[in-house]
Amino acid sequence: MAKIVTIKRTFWDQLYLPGVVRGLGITLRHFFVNTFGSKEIETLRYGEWDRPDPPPSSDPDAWRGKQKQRLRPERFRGRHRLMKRDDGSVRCTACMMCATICPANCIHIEAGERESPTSRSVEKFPLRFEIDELVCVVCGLCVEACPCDALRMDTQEHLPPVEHRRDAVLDREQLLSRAGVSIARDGGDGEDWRERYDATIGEARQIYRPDKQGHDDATIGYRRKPSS
Amino acid sequence: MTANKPQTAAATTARGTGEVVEFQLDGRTVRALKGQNLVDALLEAGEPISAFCYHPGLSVAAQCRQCLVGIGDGYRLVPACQCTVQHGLSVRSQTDQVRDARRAMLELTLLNHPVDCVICDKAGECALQRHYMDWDARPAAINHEKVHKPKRVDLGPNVVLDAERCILCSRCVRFCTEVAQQQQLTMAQRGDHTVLTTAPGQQLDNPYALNTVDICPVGALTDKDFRFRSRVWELWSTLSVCNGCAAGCATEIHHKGHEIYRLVPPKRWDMNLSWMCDEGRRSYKAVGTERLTEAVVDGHPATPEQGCARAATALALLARRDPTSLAVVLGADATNEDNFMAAQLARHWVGARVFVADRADDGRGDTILRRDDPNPNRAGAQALTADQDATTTSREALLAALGAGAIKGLYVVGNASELAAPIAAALAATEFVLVQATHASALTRAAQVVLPAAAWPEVDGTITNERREVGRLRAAFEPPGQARAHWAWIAEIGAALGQPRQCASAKDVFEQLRDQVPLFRRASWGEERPTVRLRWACRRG
Amino acid sequence: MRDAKFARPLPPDADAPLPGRPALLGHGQQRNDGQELPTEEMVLNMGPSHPAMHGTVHLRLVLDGEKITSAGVSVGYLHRGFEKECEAHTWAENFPYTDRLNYVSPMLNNVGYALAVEKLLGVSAPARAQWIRMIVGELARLSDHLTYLGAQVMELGAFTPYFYVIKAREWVWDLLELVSGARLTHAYVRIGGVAADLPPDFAARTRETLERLSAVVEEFDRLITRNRIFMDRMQGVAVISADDAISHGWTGPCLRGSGVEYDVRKAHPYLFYDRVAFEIPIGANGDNMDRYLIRIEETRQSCAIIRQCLQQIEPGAIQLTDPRISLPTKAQAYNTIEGLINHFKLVVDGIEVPAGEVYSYTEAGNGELGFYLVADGSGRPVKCRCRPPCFMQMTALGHLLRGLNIADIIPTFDTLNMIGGECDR
Amino acid sequence: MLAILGWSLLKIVVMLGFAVGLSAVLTWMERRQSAMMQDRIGPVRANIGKLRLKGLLHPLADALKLLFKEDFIPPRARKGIFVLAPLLALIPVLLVFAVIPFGPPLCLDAWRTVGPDLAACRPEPLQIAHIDIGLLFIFAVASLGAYGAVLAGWSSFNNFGLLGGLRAAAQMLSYEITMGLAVVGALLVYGTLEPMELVQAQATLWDWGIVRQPLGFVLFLCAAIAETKRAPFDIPEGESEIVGYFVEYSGTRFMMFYLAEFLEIVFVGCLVATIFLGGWQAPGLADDGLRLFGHYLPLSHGVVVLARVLTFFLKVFLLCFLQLAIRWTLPRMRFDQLMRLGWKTLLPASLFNVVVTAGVLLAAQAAR
Repeated sequence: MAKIVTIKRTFWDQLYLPGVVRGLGITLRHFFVNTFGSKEIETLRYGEWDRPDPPPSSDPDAWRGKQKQRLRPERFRGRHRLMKRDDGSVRCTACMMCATICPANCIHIEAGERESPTSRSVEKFPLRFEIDELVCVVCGLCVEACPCDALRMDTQEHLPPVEHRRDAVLDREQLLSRAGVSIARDGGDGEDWRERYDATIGEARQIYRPDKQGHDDATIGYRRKPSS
Repeated sequence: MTANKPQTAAATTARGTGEVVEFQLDGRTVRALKGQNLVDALLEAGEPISAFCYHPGLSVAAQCRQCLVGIGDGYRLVPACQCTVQHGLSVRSQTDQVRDARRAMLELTLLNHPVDCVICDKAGECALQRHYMDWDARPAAINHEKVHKPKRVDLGPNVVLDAERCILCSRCVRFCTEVAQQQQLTMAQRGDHTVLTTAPGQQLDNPYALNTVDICPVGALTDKDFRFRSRVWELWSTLSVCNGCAAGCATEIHHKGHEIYRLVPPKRWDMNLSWMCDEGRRSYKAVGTERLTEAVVDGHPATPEQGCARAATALALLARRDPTSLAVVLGADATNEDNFMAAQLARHWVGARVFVADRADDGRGDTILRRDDPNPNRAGAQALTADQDATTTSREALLAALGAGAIKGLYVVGNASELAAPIAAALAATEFVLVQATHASALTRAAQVVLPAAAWPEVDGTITNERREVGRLRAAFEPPGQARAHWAWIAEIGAALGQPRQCASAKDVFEQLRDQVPLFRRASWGEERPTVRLRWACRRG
Repeated sequence: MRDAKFARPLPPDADAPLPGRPALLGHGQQRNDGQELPTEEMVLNMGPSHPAMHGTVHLRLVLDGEKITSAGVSVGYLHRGFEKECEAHTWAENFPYTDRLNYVSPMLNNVGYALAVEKLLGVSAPARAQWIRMIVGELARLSDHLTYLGAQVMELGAFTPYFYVIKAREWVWDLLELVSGARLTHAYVRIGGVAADLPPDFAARTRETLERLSAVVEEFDRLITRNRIFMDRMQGVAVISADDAISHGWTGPCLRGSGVEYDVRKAHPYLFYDRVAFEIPIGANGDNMDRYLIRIEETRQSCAIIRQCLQQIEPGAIQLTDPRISLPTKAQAYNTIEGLINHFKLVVDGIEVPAGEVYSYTEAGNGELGFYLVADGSGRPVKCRCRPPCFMQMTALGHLLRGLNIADIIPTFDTLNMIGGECDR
Repeated sequence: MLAILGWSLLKIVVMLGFAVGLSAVLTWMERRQSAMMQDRIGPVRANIGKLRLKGLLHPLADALKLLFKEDFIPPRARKGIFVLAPLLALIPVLLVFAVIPFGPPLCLDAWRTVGPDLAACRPEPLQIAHIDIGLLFIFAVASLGAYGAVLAGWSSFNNFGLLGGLRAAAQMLSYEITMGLAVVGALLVYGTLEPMELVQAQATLWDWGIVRQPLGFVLFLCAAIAETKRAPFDIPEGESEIVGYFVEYSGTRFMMFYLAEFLEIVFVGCLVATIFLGGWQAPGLADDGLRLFGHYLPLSHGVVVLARVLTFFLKVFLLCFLQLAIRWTLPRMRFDQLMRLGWKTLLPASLFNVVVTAGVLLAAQAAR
């Protein structure tokens, strides 16, 4: 069903003035409303406001309010951070998944071996872990690719402007400075992980691939012939 | 060609007898060698089939049951690795029953496998990973506490065991027994508590121990040297030839940037099966460190042009005075192209005498792969001096001539490793010494001109092994600094001597060599095998 | 006059004088027919860095006073090797690259690419994922058209309406940020679904935003459309006939401006476009004004489509669960070896797409966005060719501009809506 | 003599101070007003310590910046003309303020008196120069401004600049005529070319030019905006197509063009206020006090004069506001459309206005 949108000029259009007056009416209305009345200005003063605490997600005014601070949504991809284990050590095992999937090649990891692992399956850890936030394209694939919940982008922060490019290369300590303890336990420990997950998933602020996503076996459609 | 091939019973089974027979595979007719192992025959026929415990170079254990196929008309499932090809055999591979059985076997294998991919060096080339994607690809169905076994067990000087990851395929046990001929590994305990361990009072310490890491289908056995240094999919692979000894084993250089991470044997059944000795695997270490990277003239750093000009002037001067007082020393560690160019220079451009610098046999050879002769290209260098009496080109002859003061100018191609010190000691009468080497030695310190040379992973070229087979070296990456291949330096000096340039690449040199030296007439340059990223090397594992 | 002449098939050598029009002078040629003072044509290079040249594009104009006697268009200044880049990455890793094709509506590129790969795989995403893709896709179309509208009037000198629609576009981006976590480069769609479900209060916010947004568009329409200055600038300028438009490969709003009723969403429905009611706006004249009006109307249609989608969407899976296509859930990857292996293989090796080739096309902001993919069974494309809609439209720009005024470059260029990231790839 | 010099200096200071001061404020207004129209904040960053004044310091910052910027002259430019052009743009527009009356005649001796006899005390007209042909002077001098744009565009050795200069020449020549003819109607009505007398003739609201000459007012405003090269007639600049005749200018020289543009806005405001909006006349404000709806509030002469000066300034300010609002609302015309509008619409309309006005005046004379 097509709808022809072409318009024809009327005599009033030809007079210039009605259009001009109508336009002036609209722009001047905005002027007076913004100058003297309730403001419709939504400009955010970048750099002049601090990051507030994340709002309760159900409060729409907090999300896009008329206040000076812009509140970022929960899924906002901000600067990276590394997570910690219960014992305070870095969660990352230098598996290089993030570095592998990174389209910008901004992650550099050097693996090391722990002499005496404090818990099971953490004999490998990152000696160096650097992310160049200026090279980063903030696509979030690294978070999605991390199989240990070690890397996250949920800091709700932009990287602040830096004086030198080298300041934007975050090393392991800087990434760990905002670390939290993940509720995810890797290593296949215990039979009850499914139940524990259901109980605690509310707190897990996993942005991608929320663990409660629906399973629908009927959608398994494609079977590739295995090859050697 | 078959002189040094490891002879095991399994090796012959893998290849069959040579008589071609036909058998039925899921209704179609497939041709294979009679007596060939069915797994190999199926793989050659393009049939996807997977196995953990079967290895063409080892005896059959039929432990993993992953290669189940239906034999005959009924539904009897047998491991393909236990069957050999016979005429009229009927095999079913793509029925639901077979697939379900394989999937069930895989599930069983995965049952106690730890969630370790993140720290496992094998991830990315792991057979378990690949077969899971091929055959199972379903989420875990079972909740249970996995059996815990020792992790990070030191098995010997080179190998670390993670017993949890082990799927008990026994490839390593069989390898030690059958190939390395050392009974160092064994299985202990029973049921799902079975662990791989060293035999009482033993260590996994034999010259071929690292092959167990290669053939381990999972990451249970890891190489201490490679451990945690890199993920395999980040590496690039270049096919080349091991320069450790005169055996000339085919090898893959795994590298990233300008650094080599490991040498592994490719699956070349006609060369060294898929084995390599530990010593050969470690031979890359000498390449990377403390290289010569810039030309040195009279003890001062110089540009390549200055080095070549100085060399050409001195060589021309000496050649005018008395060509026989000039000696060119071919390297038993340089490529055929390098030596050919050096011989060219000696014979046609300046008229010098030719010697071959090689290392003495070390007596460490065995019946498996390792040779007594530690020179990768002695046969090639000698082939270039075949028109002379071998005693006139030997290192004894060289040292004698030096000692007699008959040599005023010396041109050494290659490191001349163990000859460096004696030559340097006998240099009293020489006026001019030119050395092309990768590493500093007593000889380079005594030389007037030192030109930095590219090491073997950095050059294209050929070398000739003990059996006079010409193997192909491929450059994995650029040489450091000013270093370049020997032949390129020689060509440069030749140009400075006024000789026309005839070679732009190693292949050009090789073609001249093939045309001019009878022994190389049937050699071939080999196919182009570009450096590939292991991530894209298509389904390793 | 000129328009009527252009509305015929282009001669094979388009630079030759058209019949009925005096031969155009080459640069440096002098005209002196005894009646006028001798004049000389002037060559003017517009761009690649010029305020009105979106992204970077270069026009080489030969001018006879204010008239353009010939215009040469050079594109490619923003070439980044998108297609080659895709061949070096796995199928799933390419979404951030598609984000940067048409960077005003990245979601539509995301959706188009995902649909192409799914076509090659022979699968389709779960219903909810398809609804979500429609919603975010139409939001992206809104963002695209609002940007166009703003740029169109701004470059004609009317700054104020620009800020109104740009503000509305920010609201759209707020919504998309809510869904994907990023305002512009979303990388949100996945092969076999989408990366995350809609947030809980998304529907309410979207409805509220659409209401405000519609008000802004209507105000914009009142403010500028019937202004005679604007109409003078747009009507009857750069007319292209339907035949010419088709022979240039035009699609999308620009083609519809010439009266051709072709919209991929109607002609070859994908996702659930056959389950929503909307109209295809078409023009009658094929001039700049029609192309502009169509975009205004399409924003209204998009709003309607989104409202219908929000009504019809139902809870369900947002991603296929086939482990060969989708990453396992994080819990599976943390706790089971099967999940972890699956995760590793998909990240390192990629989705192994069966060998074959496919051309898949969707309606993007500027027209038909096509992806021609070739797979060899490995985890990355052998070929990933993108058919960028505005590239085809740019091919006609030189012809459209011949005989127009310098000032007509701006509205004409704007209605073609060239986006450097997409055109140059 | 000294008194005359003193008076002149004082008037120059007041008038030019107002004009230049207002144009400086206008640069701020242009941004803040447009920001308010566009739902933005606008520039508010310039500050001295904590003093920000909502961005009012920006003109100062701009001036400082422009003064210290590199003074760049393109290598192949005609240097002499290139340097001269900004002066040619700026000086005429400063000159025309000489004849604008910004207040009624002031009798300083009688400033306390209510309704003094002005003829007796030799009042000083609040106008820098009292010229009988004041309006002609204005048109004559103002049209010189075109040379600034033309020469700037031509001497820059830049194609864009050249196009801008050509457009400026054509546009300013074309609209000069309409502008002149649009005033003719008013001149016929008031019968004088002297601005002060023109204003004095508009004593009541009924006498204002906008009432007597509504068409003339619209035509004049239109043509005057075109003369000042402001949107929708900013074709010589056309920043999205050819950037403008001053494309090669920077630093102080650019500031001159910039200042000239805003002075022209003030000038147009002054002219329109003088000719059509009763100049310093305020409705109900008579010489002796405020008379509104039958009420009478006696005011002394000084107060009345001050109020009238302020009235004039207020009118000018509002007209400037209107010009800015128009600039931020309308799109730009195309060159040929501009010409068509000028020659085919505005010129006939202004001729028509003259003829009708003359006819009505003749009829009125005949009837009297």
